[in-house]
Amino acid sequence: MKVLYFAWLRDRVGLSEEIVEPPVDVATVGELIAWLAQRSPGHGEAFADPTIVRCAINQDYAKAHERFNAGDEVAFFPPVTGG
Amino acid sequence: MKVLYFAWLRDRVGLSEEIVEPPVDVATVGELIAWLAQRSPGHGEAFADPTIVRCAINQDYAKAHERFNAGDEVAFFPPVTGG
Amino acid sequence: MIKVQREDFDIGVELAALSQGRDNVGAVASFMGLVRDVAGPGALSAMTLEHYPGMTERQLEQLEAEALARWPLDRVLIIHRHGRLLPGDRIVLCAATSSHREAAFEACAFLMDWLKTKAPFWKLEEIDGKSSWVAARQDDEDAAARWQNNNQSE
Amino acid sequence: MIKVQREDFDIGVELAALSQGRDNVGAVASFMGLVRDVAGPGALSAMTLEHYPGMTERQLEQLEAEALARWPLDRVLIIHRHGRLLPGDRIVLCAATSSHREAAFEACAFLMDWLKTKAPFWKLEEIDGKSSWVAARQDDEDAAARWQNNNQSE
Repeated sequence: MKVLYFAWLRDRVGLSEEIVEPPVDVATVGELIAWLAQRSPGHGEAFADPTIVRCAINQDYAKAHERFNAGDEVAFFPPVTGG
Repeated sequence: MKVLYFAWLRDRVGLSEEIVEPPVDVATVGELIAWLAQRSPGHGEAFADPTIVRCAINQDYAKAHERFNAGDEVAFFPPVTGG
Repeated sequence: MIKVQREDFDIGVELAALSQGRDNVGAVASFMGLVRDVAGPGALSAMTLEHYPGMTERQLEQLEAEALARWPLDRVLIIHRHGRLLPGDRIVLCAATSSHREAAFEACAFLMDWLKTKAPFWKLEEIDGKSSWVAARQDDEDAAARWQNNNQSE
Repeated sequence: MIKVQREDFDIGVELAALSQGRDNVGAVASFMGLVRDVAGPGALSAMTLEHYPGMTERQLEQLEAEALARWPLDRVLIIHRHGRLLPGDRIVLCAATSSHREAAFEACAFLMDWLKTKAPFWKLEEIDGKSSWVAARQDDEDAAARWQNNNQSE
């Protein structure tokens, strides 16, 4: 599945997107964050405080308890600051 | 003193302005309205309902009890409808 | 800034001038009023705006000062046209600039409410060949009344 | 109408197009956001707006639909720029047209509050040669929260 990173999450991870294959027991956004945080020191830094990380599944906001599917586009980013 | 009329007050009076010399016992806006209403049938029609007539003395809103001076510019008009 | 004029205006030019060189202005709230075909499509042929020259400028300057005193604004703009206008024509533009969007929005609504009830303009509508003066609306009075207790945040 | 673009916009052209041929539209409320020199004169050299292409359009279309459902509006316009901008540059334009000015004003404030908290944009400021991401503001969250109880008249 495809994971996207924006703003300082991208800076810390060092990637704007990557293809990952989490194990089957990683099913929710919260579990995906915990699993991604282990991939590299940069990932660990990006996800150090999950409360300030926002997530979208297929371009709609998703909370920590929500589940994703294998083919989904999952994005992580900081609270938005447009307008 | 100069009296100005706007919108339907002007249409009814038939004048956009006139110079009038009210007697000395006509001192307030309310008294001036009552006095002007006697000047012609058009004036009478214009001032038939004083509650829907607005007044300005020297270009500031003035209420019925307020007094004017001989040299003032006094204007009468309907409630405003700009914007 | 106050402008009472017969000519049309360009909101892009006016708002650009309002914030030109003011780098702390992040928020520009504005309201534009257009001639509305109140009686249904094609019924209104024109609207003539009469005003009281001199008093209009005086009232609008007081209004500008009041808005600047009530909110943390950078600048205020009020443009009001007079003369004969057609459906869809621009009548009025109110704008307020600030570093805070809430202040800009509130001040702009205040400008319009005050203007509708205090600025000496009168509308003469031509509908189906007949001219008639537009009556003042009670809900405009009500809208203006909400600002009278000197409460900035409603 | 939604536009997410790198290019600048002309508010006069945009608002004229919004009310073109709509003779029952008397009220055009709009808000324009500019790049603000937050750190004092000359300190901010540029601001880069990053966004999430695709999700941005999706969120803004939902926002437009929500505004049209909540208020008696004719049309809604949201233009949001991305890319590198300089102090004083236009960032965003929200507009709502209606036959009622209260509806236009409220919808426009709603659009901005929602946009500040939901549209996936992020600001990178360059101040004194250093780049840093702008932090989200709690008062933007608070401003957006007032619309969540589905109360049209606040």
